[in-house]
Amino acid sequence: MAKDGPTPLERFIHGIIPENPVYRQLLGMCPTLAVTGNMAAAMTMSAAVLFVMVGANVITSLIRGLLKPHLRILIFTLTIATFVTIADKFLAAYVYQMSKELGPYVPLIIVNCIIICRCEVCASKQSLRAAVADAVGQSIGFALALASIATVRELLGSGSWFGIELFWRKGTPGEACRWAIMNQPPGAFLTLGLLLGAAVWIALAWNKRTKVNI
Amino acid sequence: MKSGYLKQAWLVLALALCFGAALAVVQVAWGPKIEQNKENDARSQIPRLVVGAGADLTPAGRNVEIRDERGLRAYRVYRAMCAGEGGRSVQIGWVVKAKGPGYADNIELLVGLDLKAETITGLAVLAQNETPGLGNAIKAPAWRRQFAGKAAGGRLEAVKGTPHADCEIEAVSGATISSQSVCDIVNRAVADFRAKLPELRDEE
Amino acid sequence: MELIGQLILIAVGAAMINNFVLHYFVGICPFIGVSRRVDMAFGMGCAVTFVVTVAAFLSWIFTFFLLQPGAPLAQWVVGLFLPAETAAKVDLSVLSYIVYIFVIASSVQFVEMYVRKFFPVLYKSFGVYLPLITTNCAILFACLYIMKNVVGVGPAEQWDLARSLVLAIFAGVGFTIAILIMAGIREELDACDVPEPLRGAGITLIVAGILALAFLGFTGMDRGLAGLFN
Amino acid sequence: MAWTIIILAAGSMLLLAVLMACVLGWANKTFCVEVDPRIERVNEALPGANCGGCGYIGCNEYAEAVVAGNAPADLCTVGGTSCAAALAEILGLEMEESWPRRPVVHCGARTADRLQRNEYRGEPTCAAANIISGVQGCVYGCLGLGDCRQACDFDAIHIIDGLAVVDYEKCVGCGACARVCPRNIISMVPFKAEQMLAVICSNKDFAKDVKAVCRVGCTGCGLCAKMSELFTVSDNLPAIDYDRYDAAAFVQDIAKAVEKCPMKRLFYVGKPTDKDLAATADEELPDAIQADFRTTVDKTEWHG
Amino acid sequence: MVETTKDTNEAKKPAAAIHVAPAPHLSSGSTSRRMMIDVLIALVPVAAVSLWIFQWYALKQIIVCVAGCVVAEAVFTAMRRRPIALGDCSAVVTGLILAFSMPGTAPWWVGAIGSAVAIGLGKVVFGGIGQNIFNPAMVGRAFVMVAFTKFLGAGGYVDIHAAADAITQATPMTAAFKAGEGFDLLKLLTGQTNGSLGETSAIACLLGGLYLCIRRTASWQIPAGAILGLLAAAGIDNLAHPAASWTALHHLFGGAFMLGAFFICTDPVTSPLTSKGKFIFGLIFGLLVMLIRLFTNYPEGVMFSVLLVNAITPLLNRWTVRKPLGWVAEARK
Amino acid sequence: MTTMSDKTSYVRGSGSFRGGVHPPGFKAQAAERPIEVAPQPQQVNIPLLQHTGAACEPAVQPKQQVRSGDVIGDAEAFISAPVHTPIAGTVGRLSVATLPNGRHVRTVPVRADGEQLTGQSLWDDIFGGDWPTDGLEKHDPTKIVQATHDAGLVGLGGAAFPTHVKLTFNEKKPIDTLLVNGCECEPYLTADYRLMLEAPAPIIVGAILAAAAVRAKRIIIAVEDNKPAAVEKMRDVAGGAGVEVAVVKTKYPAGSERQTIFTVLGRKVPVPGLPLDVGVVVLNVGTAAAVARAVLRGRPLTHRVVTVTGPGIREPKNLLVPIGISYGELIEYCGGLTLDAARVVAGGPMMGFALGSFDTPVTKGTSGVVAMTHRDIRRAGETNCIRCGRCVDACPVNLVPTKIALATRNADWDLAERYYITACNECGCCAYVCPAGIPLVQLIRAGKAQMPKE
Ligand SMILES: Cc1cc2nc3c(=O)[nH]c(=O)nc-3n(C[C@@H](O)[C@H](O)[C@H](O)COP(=O)(O)O)c2cc1C
Ligand SMILES: Cc1cc2nc3c(=O)[nH]c(=O)nc-3n(C[C@H](O)[C@H](O)[C@H](O)COP(=O)(O)O)c2cc1C
Ligand SMILES: Cc1cc2nc3c(=O)[nH]c(=O)nc-3n(C[C@H](O)[C@H](O)[C@H](O)COP(=O)(O)O)c2cc1C
Ligand SMILES: Cc1cc2nc3c(=O)[nH]c(=O)nc-3n(C[C@H](O)[C@H](O)[C@H](O)CO)c2cc1C
Ligand code: SF4
Ligand code: SF4
Ligand code: SF4
Ligand code: SF4
Ligand code: FES
Repeated sequence: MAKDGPTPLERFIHGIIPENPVYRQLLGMCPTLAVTGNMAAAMTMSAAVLFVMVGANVITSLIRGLLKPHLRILIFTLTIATFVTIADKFLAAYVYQMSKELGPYVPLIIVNCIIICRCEVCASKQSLRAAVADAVGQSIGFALALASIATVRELLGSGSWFGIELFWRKGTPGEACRWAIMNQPPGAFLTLGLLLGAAVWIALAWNKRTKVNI
Repeated sequence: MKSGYLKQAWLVLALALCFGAALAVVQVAWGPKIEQNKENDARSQIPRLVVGAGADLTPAGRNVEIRDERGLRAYRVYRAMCAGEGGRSVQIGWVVKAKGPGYADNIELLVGLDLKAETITGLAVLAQNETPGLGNAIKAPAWRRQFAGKAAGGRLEAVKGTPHADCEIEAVSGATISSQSVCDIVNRAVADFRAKLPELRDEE
Repeated sequence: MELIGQLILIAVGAAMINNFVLHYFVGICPFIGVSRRVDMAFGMGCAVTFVVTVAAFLSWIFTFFLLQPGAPLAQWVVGLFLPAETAAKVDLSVLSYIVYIFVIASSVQFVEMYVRKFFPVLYKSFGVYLPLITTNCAILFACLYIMKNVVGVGPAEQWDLARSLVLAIFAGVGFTIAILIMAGIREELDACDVPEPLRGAGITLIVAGILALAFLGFTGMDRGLAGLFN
Repeated sequence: MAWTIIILAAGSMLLLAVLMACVLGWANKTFCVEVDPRIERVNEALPGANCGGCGYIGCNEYAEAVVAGNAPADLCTVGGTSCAAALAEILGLEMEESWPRRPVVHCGARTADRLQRNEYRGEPTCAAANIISGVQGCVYGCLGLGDCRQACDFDAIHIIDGLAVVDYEKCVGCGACARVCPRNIISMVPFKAEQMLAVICSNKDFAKDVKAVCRVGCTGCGLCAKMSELFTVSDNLPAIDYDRYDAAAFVQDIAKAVEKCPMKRLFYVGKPTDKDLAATADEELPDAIQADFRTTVDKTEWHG
Repeated sequence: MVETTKDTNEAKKPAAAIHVAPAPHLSSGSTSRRMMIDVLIALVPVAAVSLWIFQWYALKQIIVCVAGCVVAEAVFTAMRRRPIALGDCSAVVTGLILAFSMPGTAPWWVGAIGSAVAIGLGKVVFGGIGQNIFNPAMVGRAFVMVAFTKFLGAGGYVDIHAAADAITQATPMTAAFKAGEGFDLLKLLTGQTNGSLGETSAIACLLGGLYLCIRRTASWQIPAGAILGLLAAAGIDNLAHPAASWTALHHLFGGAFMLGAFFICTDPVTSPLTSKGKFIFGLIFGLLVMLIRLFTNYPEGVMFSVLLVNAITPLLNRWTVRKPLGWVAEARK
Repeated sequence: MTTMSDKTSYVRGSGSFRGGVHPPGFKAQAAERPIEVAPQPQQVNIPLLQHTGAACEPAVQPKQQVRSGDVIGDAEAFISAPVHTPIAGTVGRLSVATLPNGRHVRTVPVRADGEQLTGQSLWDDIFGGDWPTDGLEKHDPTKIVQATHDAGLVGLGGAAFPTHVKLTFNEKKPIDTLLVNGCECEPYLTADYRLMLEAPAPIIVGAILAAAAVRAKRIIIAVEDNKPAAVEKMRDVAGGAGVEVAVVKTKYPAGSERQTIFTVLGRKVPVPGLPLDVGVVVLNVGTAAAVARAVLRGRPLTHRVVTVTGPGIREPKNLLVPIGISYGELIEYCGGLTLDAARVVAGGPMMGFALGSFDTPVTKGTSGVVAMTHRDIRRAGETNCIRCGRCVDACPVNLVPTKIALATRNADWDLAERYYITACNECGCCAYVCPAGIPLVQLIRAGKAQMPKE
């Protein structure tokens, strides 16, 4: 810890690939599995996470001098819960259909480990700038991960992307070729499992080539 | 002693206060809009549920409750109102909210009926959790449209392939169970409602 | 009889058909993290069952008396100052998330300290997991599930405390079953030549996928069984 | 109306917070369990590799043992001296000077040097082959099946032509290889210099029996002991007294012993010198990394 | 002296090199490969009935699935840079079982995807033969069943215009549960009904199954437990509904139960190690099949039950370990 | 004690045990070959450690002259046994040998020199002549024990545990039954069988003496039912002496003492524990005969019966051989190896050890030499365990060998112990049946050796 920490820019970049919250840190798996049935839901979720993460990191960073060790987790959760409620109500007020689809998974952001983890690891120790950069980086990493999973699931499961039907259209005989499993829990687990494997494989290959530990 | 704990936790207290207030503000600001959304969502179904456009739903004075050997069944009932002559709104039909088991989970429906509850005027699916790609096709307007115009007295039946009789509904292919479930829910709700219709009429 | 039927519906639904982990995807973190050894998994399962029950109990109380629109307690307080009509419309449900998380966190911490002090043996076997799950989605999800069935539903369908507790306990049982099975499998996999990149979380997720596939076999069983009682 | 809700909401939250703060604060006092805070600090000072090199199950276990006074502070080889110093500081201990320990394989026979070898059909590990007689004539020497290579987490020991060879550049001295070798021919030697003299044979038999099984084995002739008092021969095998070892002070004795040894069993081992490096500069390094077919070592950590 | 002993040593050695190895120096001669071939032999009657009833529908499905599994095995193991061991024939067994669990009407690509999933997700990700937790064929079938319900649901089994007679009727299980019809037991035994390719004839399954048990390739405890469990549950159901036309025997011989109990549950890899565990495994399987048949939306529960009991197999293994002969627990301390 | 000829009336146990395997016996090859006295070797190498326990210290100097039966190595420790030279001759310089079981021990070479007992006279000295059965009970127990100790007697059944230790009376653990183990369940081996046929008297006499030493009231000789001739013979001889004969079902490892005791008496020897704990002492038939010789004739253990057999041997034989002779000489005497011989095993094929060098000396524990061809040792190429559970069914002590073996491979000692690795008696049944060709016993043995000791 004595060393100079990474710069805000590095933090931003780290969050996206090298320390991707889903693929590298295995954080926040629940929403990752639950809302990646289609791209629209996944992206809405990512936006909500971005909002909550930035909000919570900002507040935590601001009050970091006042934190008491044994109460800090409580304070993080309270802060996060507040922002989540705001996000939830916002969705309900302005994108009602999506809010209905995401259902309880928006409030579950409260207990999403990514956010607590970032508050704990970064925001409670860093300046505002670093905290914001970190939050945005991590959120983009999260969004990328969700997007990759949702793309696979939506393409195979419905032949569409962001709801735009590309193949296996409704009403054609090809509709029977849709992989309905992708819209269901097993599909979510299997897709994430395989993509995770692929991500680790790439990371291993990368490590071997560059001989650098990420 | 106690104040010691409180002093330690002053930040928590302060934040609790602020957050409570902030959330209340959110509620005050967006609450009505959210309510509106919910209402609109339910209402957006109505024109298709009842004959005639521009109808509006008003909750009936009372709900229908039926208790028999199968237990207590409760339906929320709405009156479908339409602007009639002279700006007076007149009732043009009924809407019954019904719930029952589907393939995977409960299915929640709105069933539209004409004023005398003799004909089904339409059907809407409020909530369902059927298999995507199979059972959830019961949401499709084209499929639901089959119900419009069916006699409310008969027993609807989901069949595979083209329906022959009047009381038959073509099942969603690969999801006969879901389709039959919808029929069953409608059948029961309509029957229960018709049994209580005189009482509701009396209220007016 | 009818109540039993309903409780069975809820119980079987929560434990098997709509298993929290395999159907709703909640509690994945402990499911992946603490499923390496069967004994640890069992400890975790017990801890989750316990906490989810406590949380359900408290959250039902709070929701019913304080948070739901027109909750008695809120109504009474406001009624002290304002006319009854206004009071009847009071809706604090916006606070529900923050209240739940607050209540869960505090009560779990309390229980943890209590157990640690007075039942050190118990603490050693499963108490250590308690703090890990305060902020776990399964717990909050159970609260939200209960809230969904308390707030904004007609009186005939509104859940009472019994139903909430049954849901919670069986959700915990379902979690325990799932994590026990997973731990058994992972102990077995320790000796298997799983591809390097899939070791750990990857293979766990794939096994979870196949388990979810197997659990689909229970679809509709809740009603089938409840039918025995009606 | 709006204000009512705001005040009510804020009020309820405050009340709740006060209630919880009091209950938890009280509980914290009443149910307090004493834990030695030093354990926490020791834990933080340890590298957390959980490699078991210290002989305990994991870092945490070691931390408890250190604090309880059951273990010395310098057992962690991964953390090295800085870690030991940190622990000593936390515990208020005095540190003795300690040398880094590195493994030495006391066998020098390549495949062709070993006699009376038979084809072996069984589990290809040293531990398993060690309980079978007749795999090779010498019952002391390296079996070359690479249990030590498997055990090394740092890819620092390899089997080259049937013999385990330590890569001192990579070795961190964790001792895993020494613990796992079923023939106990790896010893952890205090490296007082970059390169240390070592006896590269373990055969304790009589000269004639050694010659029957090995082309290069030490015959226990005792010439080295005659050259320098650093060497003592017992059981037909010399040993070096590393407590007194000092390459500079004994430089001539050592040179003589090395020269006289008829079987040439005295070697300097350790990091290659610049000269060695220059000599082998254009040789390709063997690619020793091989797929691990058997174990699933699950390294996932829980983050929730 | 050293030299002379060496010489005599060499002299006594026969031409072939003497080698050393651990005891025992004898072996029973059974091999994994031989076990797989036994299964193939036992499946001959099932295949014969299947080809007789479903004609080229069966042929097509068998070719697609077996070829699919063999190719998948080769490709995936090659991707893992492991030796490709097609010689053990386990991929062929998986392909056959998969084919026998599918309807003849399913398009060829469903079989192909099923095979790829069976071998890929069911076997190779766990490390290949012997290491999988779930029955590969059932993983493959479950995947395609959930993915392409249209072709594998009850509707998928019926094709009015099919060339094979059996395919034009509803499957017995569907008929029983949808319409409450009874069924001629004899037909269930001989197999002149619609259904998955390998499930129709109970006799063929029994024949092959007994061969497996006699050869000790399959453990008799599993089918015994399964039949007991199923009959117990079905018997209770019979007592509760004495009028029902679908009796316990129908449950026993109908659907895929026989195929499942004798060929699928007995997969050594995914069943418990101990005999007690095997019996309990079978028992739970039988009970689960009935639970699913009676109380869920599915007419048949063999596939799901197999996957579910596979999942608890490691726990069964753990819980059925016996104490060694004469073990004294206290003496350990 | 009365003699009973009805098998069931005295077999208290089930006559069999759970688990075990049925390897083909292959005994026909050597079963009908009477015991021959092996020719006098030029030199013997006498290992100073041939038993379980502490090694001996050499008691002779190089160039010293010794007579047949002289002490070569002294045993100081209690669990140890002295060694004697089987031939007269000159002592050479100390050397070493690696025994087939992996022990690396010092050996004392003795070069033949002077007058020797050979052929029939040797046989007469060891097994022949009269063996009086009267008054044996009156022998002083401590004298019997002392005689067995001085004779360097160790178990000839394989484990080579010093016999005097077994026979020492222990107040706390009284012995009620002496079990003489004539099962010889290993395939190929026929040494015990031949001994029972050709020298039944010393076996019975030795058994009665041993029983007197431990004050056991019952003496039972257990024989597998695939050796009817031996059963008959033993019944004939035992009848008059009050010794019972129990016929047990042929199954490997019926001769393993835990299994034998369970089979015959229905008692379970505790693990960890010894037959002593259930009031039984088990002696191999050869050991019993050696007890008789030691006590009545005061002769040390210098020779034993060894079966040299197997498809890789040209002329299978049962030989009475001097201890310390090299395996190579025995094989030579039996016509040498055939061309397709691929492995030579010291002991039986199930538990024996492959020989690495033919110079290795025969020890007191060597019961046979089996030369096997490529065809005999063929086994399944190793694949992954297919979890078939056959090893579990085969294990006579109820273990789960596959789990233990895999735990050993992964160096997971906790797991290995949870599956009771220490209870394994290394019989090899599991590896025998494994269709995946996994060297289960070797892994288990290696695991026991590697396990961190508390
Ligand atoms: C994964 C899966 C999901 C299913 N989902 C539904 C569903 O949502 N609705 C339904 O009615 N049947 C569903 N089924 C069951 C049907 O496919 C079942 O076989 C049913 O009887 C369909 O009959 P049909 O082909 O005659 O319409 C599902 C089956 C599976 C395997
Ligand atoms: C080995 C095997 C396992 C099967 N498992 C199931 C199963 O678990 N669930 C199922 O619905 N059908 C299963 N089937 C297919 C059914 O036995 C049968 O064809 C059924 O009547 C079709 O049911 P459906 O309407 O659900 O598709 C299986 C078939 C075989 C050969
Ligand atoms: C697997 C196994 C098989 C054995 N088979 C025999 C046998 O066939 N005959 C025999 O005398 N001893 C056999 N033994 C040795 C006996 O357990 C026991 O040690 C011996 O009979 C004791 O007699 P001893 O001390 O005279 O050798 C076997 C041991 C084991 C572990
Ligand atoms: C008796 C027996 C039954 C088998 N049943 C199946 C089966 O149902 N499905 C399958 O994929 N493989 C089966 N196999 C083959 C093999 O065990 C399987 O492919 C392994 O699971 C691969 O590791 C069976 C093998 C045997 C010996
Ligand atoms: S040093 Fe030891 S462990 Fe390493 S290969 Fe040689 S014998 Fe095996
Ligand atoms: S060679 Fe490897 S295992 Fe041995 S001490 Fe060095 S780092 Fe440790
Ligand atoms: S060797 Fe051990 S594990 Fe194997 S069968 Fe014999 S006793 Fe059981
Ligand atoms: S016999 Fe072999 S393949 Fe079968 S379970 Fe045992 S170790 Fe595995
Ligand atoms: S994100 Fe659900 S438990 Fe962690």
